[in-house]
Amino acid sequence: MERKYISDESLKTFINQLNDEGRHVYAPVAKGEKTEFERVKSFDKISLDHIQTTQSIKAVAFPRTEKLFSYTKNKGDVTLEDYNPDLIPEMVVFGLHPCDAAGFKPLSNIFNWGTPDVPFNERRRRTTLIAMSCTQSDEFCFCTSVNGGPGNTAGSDILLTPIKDKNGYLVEVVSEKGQELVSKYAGLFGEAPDVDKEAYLAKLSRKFSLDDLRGKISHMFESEVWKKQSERCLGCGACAFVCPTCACFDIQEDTKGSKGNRLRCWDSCGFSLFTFHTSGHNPREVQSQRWRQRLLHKFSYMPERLSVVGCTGCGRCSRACPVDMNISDHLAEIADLSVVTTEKEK
Amino acid sequence: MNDLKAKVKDLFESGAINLFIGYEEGTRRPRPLFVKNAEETNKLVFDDRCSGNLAVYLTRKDLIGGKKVGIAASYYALKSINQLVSENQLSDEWLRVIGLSADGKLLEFGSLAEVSEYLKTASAPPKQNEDELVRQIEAMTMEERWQFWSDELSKCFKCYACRAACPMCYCTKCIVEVNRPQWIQPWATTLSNMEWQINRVMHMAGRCSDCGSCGEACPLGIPIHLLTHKMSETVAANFGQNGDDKGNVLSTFKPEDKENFIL
Amino acid sequence: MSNEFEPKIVAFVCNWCTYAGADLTGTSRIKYASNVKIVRFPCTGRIDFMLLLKAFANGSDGVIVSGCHPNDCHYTSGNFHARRRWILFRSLLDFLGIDIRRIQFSWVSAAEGAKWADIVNTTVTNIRELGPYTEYRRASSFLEANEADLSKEMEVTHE
Amino acid sequence: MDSNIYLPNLMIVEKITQEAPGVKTLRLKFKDEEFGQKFEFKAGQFAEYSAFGEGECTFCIASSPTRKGYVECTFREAGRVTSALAKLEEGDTMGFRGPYGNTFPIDEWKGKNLLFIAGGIALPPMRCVIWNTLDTRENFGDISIVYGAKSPADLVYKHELKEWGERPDVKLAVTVDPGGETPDWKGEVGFVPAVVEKMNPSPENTIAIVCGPPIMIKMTFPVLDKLGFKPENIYTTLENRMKCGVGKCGRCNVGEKYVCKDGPVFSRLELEALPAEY
Repeated sequence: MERKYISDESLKTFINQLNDEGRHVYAPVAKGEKTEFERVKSFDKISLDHIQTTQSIKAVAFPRTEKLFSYTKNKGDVTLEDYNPDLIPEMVVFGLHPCDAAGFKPLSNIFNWGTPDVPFNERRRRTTLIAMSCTQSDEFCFCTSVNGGPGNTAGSDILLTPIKDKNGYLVEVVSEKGQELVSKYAGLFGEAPDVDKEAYLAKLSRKFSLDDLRGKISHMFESEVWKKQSERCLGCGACAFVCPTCACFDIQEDTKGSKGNRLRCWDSCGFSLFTFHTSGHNPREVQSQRWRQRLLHKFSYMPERLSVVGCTGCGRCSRACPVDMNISDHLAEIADLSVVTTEKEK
Repeated sequence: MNDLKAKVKDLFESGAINLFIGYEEGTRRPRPLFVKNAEETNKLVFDDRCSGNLAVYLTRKDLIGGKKVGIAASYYALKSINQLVSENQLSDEWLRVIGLSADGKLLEFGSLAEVSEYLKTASAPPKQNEDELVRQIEAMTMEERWQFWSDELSKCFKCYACRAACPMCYCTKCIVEVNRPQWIQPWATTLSNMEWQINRVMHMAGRCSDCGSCGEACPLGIPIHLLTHKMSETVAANFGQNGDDKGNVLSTFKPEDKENFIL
Repeated sequence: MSNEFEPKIVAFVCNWCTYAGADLTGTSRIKYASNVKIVRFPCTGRIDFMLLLKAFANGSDGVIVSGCHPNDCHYTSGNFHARRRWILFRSLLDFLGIDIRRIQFSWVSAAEGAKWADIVNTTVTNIRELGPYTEYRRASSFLEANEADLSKEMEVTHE
Repeated sequence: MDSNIYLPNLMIVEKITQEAPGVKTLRLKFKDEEFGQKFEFKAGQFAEYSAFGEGECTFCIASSPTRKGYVECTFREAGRVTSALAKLEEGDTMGFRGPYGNTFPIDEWKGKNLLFIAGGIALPPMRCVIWNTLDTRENFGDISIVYGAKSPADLVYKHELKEWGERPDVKLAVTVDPGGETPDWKGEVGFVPAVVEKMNPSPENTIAIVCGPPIMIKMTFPVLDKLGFKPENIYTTLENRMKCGVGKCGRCNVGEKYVCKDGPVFSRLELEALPAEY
């Protein structure tokens, strides 16, 4: 991996030029008490000192509402218009943290399980990730417990680590996509400083052992812990919608007269009607079953079936939850269980 | 605080309840807690940091079905409880309510009727912030208001935390989930978000306790509680502070109701 | 006159009074603006507020809601209930910045053929002055445009 | 670019059969005839059917893969999409994506006896296998079918039941629920599990295929146990709510198994290993 340096001033030029080239640049922008990703046209609007945006940036590849194809009806006949990837702009996401960059792998594994998902892949292909290492964290962060870290390069195309005493950033060029950009603007980058990257990163102790957690959670379907943990859960979709790896979706019809679009929109396993059959039967009838699905999906089914953990430790779900369902606390509780008790055994 | 713990402990020990819904210390502020026995009561806290509206759990059959329930209720939770009683959702047979007065004293209610009596004289905690924001929005031109709410509601991703946090939203199938006809588009766009909020607020009209939990629950910080706050004001201005005793504002009427817009 | 804006107006009316009144307008050969499409309901109490919003989303520039005078409801109290609903609904829409000048409420009895013509003509004139209601429609057709709109929707706030 | 998995194939409704009150069979032909000729599927697989303007719906393919050139689906009018599909007329266009999911291991059943047990609207997924095996009759031993519905009117594929009943190489028992029989009803009266027990089929070299409402399946399994059927010789299909059909939308999983990818066909042995989440 190539290491370089970019100064504060050159970074500004770099991002502004990427915008001027016609790329859509998405970056964190502070709005009141919250920071959110939005399209920026000038570097000055970008927030560099927030801990975490409320929402992840998964929407660049998996928008909250997206057209899958269109149709026109003419009496009994129908003509279709396929998804058109040419409308997708070249996109750069700047200033996302390593936990967000890491989130694209689980997303990609879901969307490419068996069959490739064109809308996701075409968007992802046009997206370059210029991530920023974390120099601070809060009590909700737990990336180090799920194989991540404040300076983790996985998923990024370029990772910047702020080196305050050198008025710039350590640049790690992670992928070919990143290399292309760096080569194109070679003049803005200098020799990598001789620094210990770790020393500049946020310090996060592990909250639980992923191995312990995984060793237990896969055998806990019948455990009473789900009921206990989910009591206060209200059953909204906030956790799923802010999550960088949650990919559950609904397919819906947007129709007006004889024309229409088939849409895909975000959905959440926390909603009571998510699995509701037309017959009235519901395999996940109560909230504890839905909470179990959420955790098992991320920490048992996904590792088992897609070889990737469905969580990057960004802590967004815990911050967004109206009733403080703190996921790392709940996971730590499971990892620490000495005996897995089941309702059957009771 | 110790008053509450002792009181709830008594209720458990006397067999009056076998579940108590209260608050415990959470990550940054208190969060809901389900207490199952006398020992667990020492986790309880109850003070002005306790936000949200615990009455939301009283219609969750999977949590409280068949149990004798006690609940710690803020002023607004008391109002919600009172409304739920009038909608035949709660009963003295299984519910014991402990309130918190404005000056931080525990209120013990012997029955749900006492809650209703108490609310007749208790005054609502002031909502200066909300009042001020509502006045600001009212002072805008129509175009500015449209712009303001379009911008705010364009953010909404339809997680329905507003609905989930509301004690009055207890339908098993919400209007947004009805698809024949599909009144409200189920995906998130500015207009469908707005139509969702219009429906939510209309369905709350006269039932809403004005607790503001909807706005507080919104992960994106959209001030949707201003819509319900404004609606509560409109209801009070047109139909009286406590509505009619006859029932919900919209399920009753008075021949002398006044309006000035029907030709 | 030919290029003057002709508003599209939907009238939601009750079967027993206003619909009969509108019928009387016709049989009395009173001429009135032809911009109105009438949708008949059993009672004003049945007129869901979502119908008004759907009308705006689907191209209507104005809406008329009309039923029996107070105390004349075929079902005794449907119009009283409706009146309460409209008082609150109107206030909420106004607070959201939705143009309530485009919604005309009226009581028109079966005998008031002339009043119906009057209501329609007044409403058409008012809406003609206000122009087409594009704001609401535009918000309703976000996907009909293109990727630019989509990415705009994806952003958390608009520039 | 890969092809868009969400884009349906256009199908022409060629024939509509009213099977029972609220239940219809649509025979569909690919609008792209060349594609239709090449189209292949196997018994047990399902598809997503589109009513444009209303949405998509999941059913098993009800026709046999041995009958080329068309697919059939049978459904009950229940929700928004099925109601729209029921309104289609012959010659109308609808959408079809598939086939998805796994299949009944028919190749492994060569030389074995087959016992089909179905109830109500669950005969369609099984009809696919029944015709598949009847069309390759020489590969199998005895074929028995037990089918039940609430009343004679609710039986689907009435003409085919007659045809099967008349075949010397098929043993057929059709039953209606007690109280559902009409004066002219000549078949069995009783619930499906009881009729199976009465029939007393030998488990020897026999595969049982069970499709029906959950309660029927629940009551039939113990009967099969009693008769000596081993769990690995009993097959059924699971149904769960689905949107994508290809393992992405996140709804249909039962534990870590996805009904759309690992199913819909499960042996009872596999079913026993799954958590009770279906």
